[in-house]
Amino acid sequence: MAVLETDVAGVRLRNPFLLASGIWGESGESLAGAWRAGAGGVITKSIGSAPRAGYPNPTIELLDGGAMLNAMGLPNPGIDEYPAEIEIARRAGATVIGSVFGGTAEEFATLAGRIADTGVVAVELNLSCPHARGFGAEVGSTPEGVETILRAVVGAVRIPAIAKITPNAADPAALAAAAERGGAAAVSAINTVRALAIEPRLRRPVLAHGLGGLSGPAIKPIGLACVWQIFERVRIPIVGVGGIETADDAVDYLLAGARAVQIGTAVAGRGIGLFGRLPADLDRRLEALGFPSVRAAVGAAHPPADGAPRPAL
Amino acid sequence: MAVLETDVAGVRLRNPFLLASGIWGESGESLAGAWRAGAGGVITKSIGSAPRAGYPNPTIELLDGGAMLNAMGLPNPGIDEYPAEIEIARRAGATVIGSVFGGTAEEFATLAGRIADTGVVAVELNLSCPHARGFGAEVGSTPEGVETILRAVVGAVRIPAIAKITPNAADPAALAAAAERGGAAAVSAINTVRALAIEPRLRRPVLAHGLGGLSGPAIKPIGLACVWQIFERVRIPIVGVGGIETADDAVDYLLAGARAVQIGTAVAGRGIGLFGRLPADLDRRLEALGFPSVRAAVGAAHPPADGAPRPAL
Amino acid sequence: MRTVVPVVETVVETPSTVTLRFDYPPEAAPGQFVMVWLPGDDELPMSLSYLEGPRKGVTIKAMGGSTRAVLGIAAGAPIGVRGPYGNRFDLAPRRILVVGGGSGTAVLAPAAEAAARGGASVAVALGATRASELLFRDRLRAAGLRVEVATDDGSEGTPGFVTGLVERWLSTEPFDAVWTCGPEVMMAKVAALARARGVPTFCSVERHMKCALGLCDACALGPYHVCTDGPVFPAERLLATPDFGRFHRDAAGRRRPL
Amino acid sequence: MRTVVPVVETVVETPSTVTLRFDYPPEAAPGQFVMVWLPGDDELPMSLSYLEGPRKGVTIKAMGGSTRAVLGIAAGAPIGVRGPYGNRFDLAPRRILVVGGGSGTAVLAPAAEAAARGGASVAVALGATRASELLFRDRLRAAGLRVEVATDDGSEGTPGFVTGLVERWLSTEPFDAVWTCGPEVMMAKVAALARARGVPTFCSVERHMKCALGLCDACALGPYHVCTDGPVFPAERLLATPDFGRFHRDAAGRRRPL
Ligand SMILES: Cc1cc2nc3c(=O)[nH]c(=O)nc-3n(C[C@H](O)[C@H](O)[C@H](O)COP(=O)(O)OP(=O)(O)OC[C@H]3O[C@@H](n4cnc5c(N)ncnc54)[C@H](O)[C@@H]3O)c2cc1C
Ligand SMILES: Cc1cc2nc3c(=O)[nH]c(=O)nc-3n(C[C@H](O)[C@H](O)[C@H](O)COP(=O)(O)OP(=O)(O)OC[C@H]3O[C@@H](n4cnc5c(N)ncnc54)[C@H](O)[C@@H]3O)c2cc1C
Ligand SMILES: Cc1cc2nc3c(=O)[nH]c(=O)nc-3n(C[C@H](O)[C@H](O)[C@H](O)COP(=O)(O)O)c2cc1C
Ligand SMILES: Cc1cc2nc3c(=O)[nH]c(=O)nc-3n(C[C@H](O)[C@H](O)[C@H](O)COP(=O)(O)O)c2cc1C
Ligand code: FES
Ligand code: FES
Repeated sequence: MAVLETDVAGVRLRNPFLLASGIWGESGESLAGAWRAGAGGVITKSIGSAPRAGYPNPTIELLDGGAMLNAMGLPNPGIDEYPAEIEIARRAGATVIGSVFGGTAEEFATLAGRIADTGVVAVELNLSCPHARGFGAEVGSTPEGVETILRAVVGAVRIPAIAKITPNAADPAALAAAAERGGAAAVSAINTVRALAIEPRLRRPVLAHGLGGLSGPAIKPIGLACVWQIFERVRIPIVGVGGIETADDAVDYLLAGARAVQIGTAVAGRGIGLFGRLPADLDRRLEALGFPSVRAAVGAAHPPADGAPRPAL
Repeated sequence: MAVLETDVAGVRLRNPFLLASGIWGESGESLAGAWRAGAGGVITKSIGSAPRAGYPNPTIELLDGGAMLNAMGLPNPGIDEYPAEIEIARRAGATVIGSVFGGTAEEFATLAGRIADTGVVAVELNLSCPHARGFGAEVGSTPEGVETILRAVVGAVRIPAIAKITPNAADPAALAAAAERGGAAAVSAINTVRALAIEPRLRRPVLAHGLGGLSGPAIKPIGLACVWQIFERVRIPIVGVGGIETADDAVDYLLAGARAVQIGTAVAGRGIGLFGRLPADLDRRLEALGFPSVRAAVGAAHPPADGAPRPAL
Repeated sequence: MRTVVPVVETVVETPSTVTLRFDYPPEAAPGQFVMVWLPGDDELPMSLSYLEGPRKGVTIKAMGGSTRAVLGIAAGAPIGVRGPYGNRFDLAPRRILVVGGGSGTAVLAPAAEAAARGGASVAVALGATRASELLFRDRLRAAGLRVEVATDDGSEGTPGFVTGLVERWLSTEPFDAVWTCGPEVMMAKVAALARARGVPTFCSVERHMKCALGLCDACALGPYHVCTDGPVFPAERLLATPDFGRFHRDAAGRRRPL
Repeated sequence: MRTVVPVVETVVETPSTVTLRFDYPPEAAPGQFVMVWLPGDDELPMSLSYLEGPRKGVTIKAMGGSTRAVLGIAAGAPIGVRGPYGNRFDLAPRRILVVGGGSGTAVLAPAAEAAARGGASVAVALGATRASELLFRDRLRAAGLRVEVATDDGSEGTPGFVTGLVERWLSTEPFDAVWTCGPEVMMAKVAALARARGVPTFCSVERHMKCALGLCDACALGPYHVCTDGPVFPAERLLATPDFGRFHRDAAGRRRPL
């Protein structure tokens, strides 16, 4: 039996599979459901200062090959009402990480403080939503912006801050390094990749917002590259996310440098029961590959520091 | 019969399907073969100042869903020997666009001049290869870099310059705008998307170089987003590239704003005969959608400038 | 993964309700819904009111902006369709009481017809504010079903809520199941009446929907997602949630009184 | 899309040639090749020298750095395999002359065996620098084929090039086809001899390979891509190119004399 327990930003996780932000994340009952299904932890929908309805439908499009395109537009109940949902999830015993998004460093700090008050174990900062005007990647695409936001948040809360990095950047690892300088306890990568689908018969984009974010299997190689580059650049733990559907996918992320992973889109195709199956699958895979634990696999695909030959097969 | 003839950067193309750089592009016979198969034009492998063997194998990996990962490392015969290959393609009657890559604006200008001397109709500047140290996206990821290179090239050659834009940037459209300011006659988008594949049993990346570039169907929505954003930002023509396998894919790019398209990875799965089939397929699709010509479809998915309702179905 | 099709026919069912017919071949079962994209406007969940064969139909009641716009749609207009999604009515019961309120009858009509075709004895209680708003009364009668109606203003059938009709029917005849769709307060009332007689009730419920794929959480109802776990639920499950008949979630995900 | 498997057995065939056996179930035909990844080193095209059933084999001659490293590979070492790629020898001819030079016999051996199993009469002319470098002589004899050898140094069989052997055979016996793999100058010579007798020749040729998918152009040979159009070509097609027997392309794509 491989040890599946891991930790990120000082938070112990019973297994490395976290529910990604934006999936089953608006209601406390759903967060609790993902936890009961077996998730190692659950991340809330990204919460803002005020309630937001998000963009009009269509907000989501399934593409070929299991890829998904979405521009939800950060719908959320707002920080005033949302703590009641977190409370439901926490009462179910869930390890809850609160996700927030803001337009300025101050707004991030305020939101982080408010969500910290609910008893979440960590706060994830959405610096990376590719389709919300004035938020997400718009404020998280420069190292300076990221560092400033992290400093403000870290100064405001005592729980660890996790910076969620965008892949839509020339050098995502530089953004992670900036987050580390700003005091982030961990980074997660990646958010969705900027993308578009067209409906030629209607001569318009499919999504009401036009541009959206790509998720699902198609982006796994992109997420892996980001995690790989970030691992070579920072010392804080990395949470891998993007296209993970199976334990094999998770292993790839661990080997690239992630200490835990998040599952988003796969919940649509495989159901929430996926969280119940993944830990056992991962156990088997790690054993077969000769890793005694999740932690032993982290970063194992990088060249050994001492130049030693790689154990294999 | 829809009019398939189009033009990019003042170059007339018998149909909008160009052979993308790096595919069938090292030998003149292959370029000629793509032309004979029916391509509207052929783009050479990116040529540098000196011969390069590229990275060791594995340089390519097929992923699920028809996606491909490569890090060839810009192998090429070098600008001294390559003109003989172009000559073979030109003698076969092909419309040849020469692609070059350099590490500095001066090198780009010199290479562009040398390749212009071979009689190519235009030069495409590879500002976007995601995995070559010191080249490609490393010099093409900032607007300043792109503008400087374009100015140098445009000052050095009389044939039109096409800037090939990277998707690995916070704002690819800003790079296109910089190219336009620098005097580019057109832009092409996109090059491959930075990505990675891991072989867990060997505890290492699959490609010898580690990081590579993703191509094929998986990146089509990413390419469409870039073309869409670039169309809203520049007035010069756009050549769409990324994941195009069918006439339907090409139509999406046209509607997003491209005047011509390039085909790369699809040649592996569907054979060079694809270039013979695509024009007829496109003709049928354009007719069915009510477009009299390729040109009429360009940008048609963008909101009409006059606020007129969109014709549909 | 969505199909754009022209509306081939529009049928004005009531002053506020219109049916759009279109060709969409995927097989669908009674109870299921599709996401209907009105280009440039919105994409909305709509039950299939016609689901046999390729010519499907949805029957839309003008509520807010988007559904009101539907009243103006002409044949030939393109719409986007994806689905069908969701679960179905179990057609096994032999004696079924169908209780429709307002546009809820849209989902019940094809289910009632299918059950009757399968040999079940089906009684339909229809409710509406007034006679002109009674949906599918003639369609269901033409299918050979027993149909009784109630109108709030007494302009046809029993005056008052449809629940009166249901109470009477339940007390005079044996049923194996009640199927209902309409305002949740009505459905809760119907379920309570049926439970008192030991008859299981199945409700088709509505929640705000975005993805219809069980992902975005917009349609959360207690521990369920209406888009994938529903829309048809046994009433006991719904009554065990704190929300049924009391709260829904708005587009922002806020819990709001119904 | 590549499989990592352990080498289950290594067989030293000649002082400079070693066979690696491994389990790789995909079906393969005589003439086809796989891309063999030696982790941390290189990935190289290698003909399948054993292709019946799941236990495949490749037989590698030490040329440069990577193939030399193969001599040191022990059972249990992991290799990556993808393929099989390329076309195959047409097994229809009834009287076949097989002409192998050096490691070229690797691809010819399973083809010759398959043809013989199919009832063809197969004669094999093997050439090598010296007796110890003769590849698969015993294997082919054990399969019941007629095998004659030529060595440059005369240490076994006819002294001199294998082409002498071929000339003699062609002038004394009727053949429907010649199959050959080895140095291109040798193959060109063999093809010329066979043409003089009206016998069609099929050559398995090598070019630098990277993708093996018909994409990167590394293996361009005239209008052909060896990875997808070949590696087996009718000799006339090859002789019609300016390159066969004269030029190849190096890893940079430069045309260089062979
Ligand atoms: C499974 C299901 C099946 C349905 N079947 C039918 C049907 O057959 N016929 C019919 O007339 N209606 C049906 N509805 C209800 C219908 O989707 C809403 O009435 C419609 O979306 C209102 O649109 P609007 O823009 O006019 O409303 P608005 O003016 O925006 O609001 C009016 C009401 O509609 C709700 N609404 C708005 N958008 C949505 C949405 N995306 N999803 C769900 N509710 C929304 C609002 O919450 C509000 O309660 C169904 C709903 C669901 C969930
Ligand atoms: C279809 C095909 C089947 C082959 N089958 C066999 C076989 O069964 N047994 C065998 O011993 N050899 C075979 N070869 C040749 C073998 O691939 C090369 O000899 C080997 O790659 C040399 O590797 P190296 O690193 O030792 O050589 P290097 O020291 O790099 O160079 C030695 C020679 O090998 C060539 N070479 C190097 N890399 C490649 C490459 N990626 N693709 C092709 N040639 C290369 C060089 O051009 C040079 O001519 C085959 C080649 C092809 C194309
Ligand atoms: C419908 C949807 C909504 C999302 N909402 C959020 C969000 O609110 N905040 C956030 O940080 N990421 C959000 N994401 C991004 C995911 O958390 C995740 O980073 C991304 O989808 C890649 O992972 P996946 O391929 O497993 O889905 C959303 C993704 C989807 C598909
Ligand atoms: C094997 C391979 C080699 C490539 N080499 C080059 C190159 O030399 N120069 C360049 O500008 N783009 C190169 N590209 C990128 C393609 O031209 C194209 O931009 C990209 O593959 C996306 O298109 P596709 O999905 O149709 O392949 C290469 C792509 C592949 C797959
Ligand atoms: S509509 Fe998204 S979960 Fe149901
Ligand atoms: S090896 Fe790439 S085209 Fe043949």
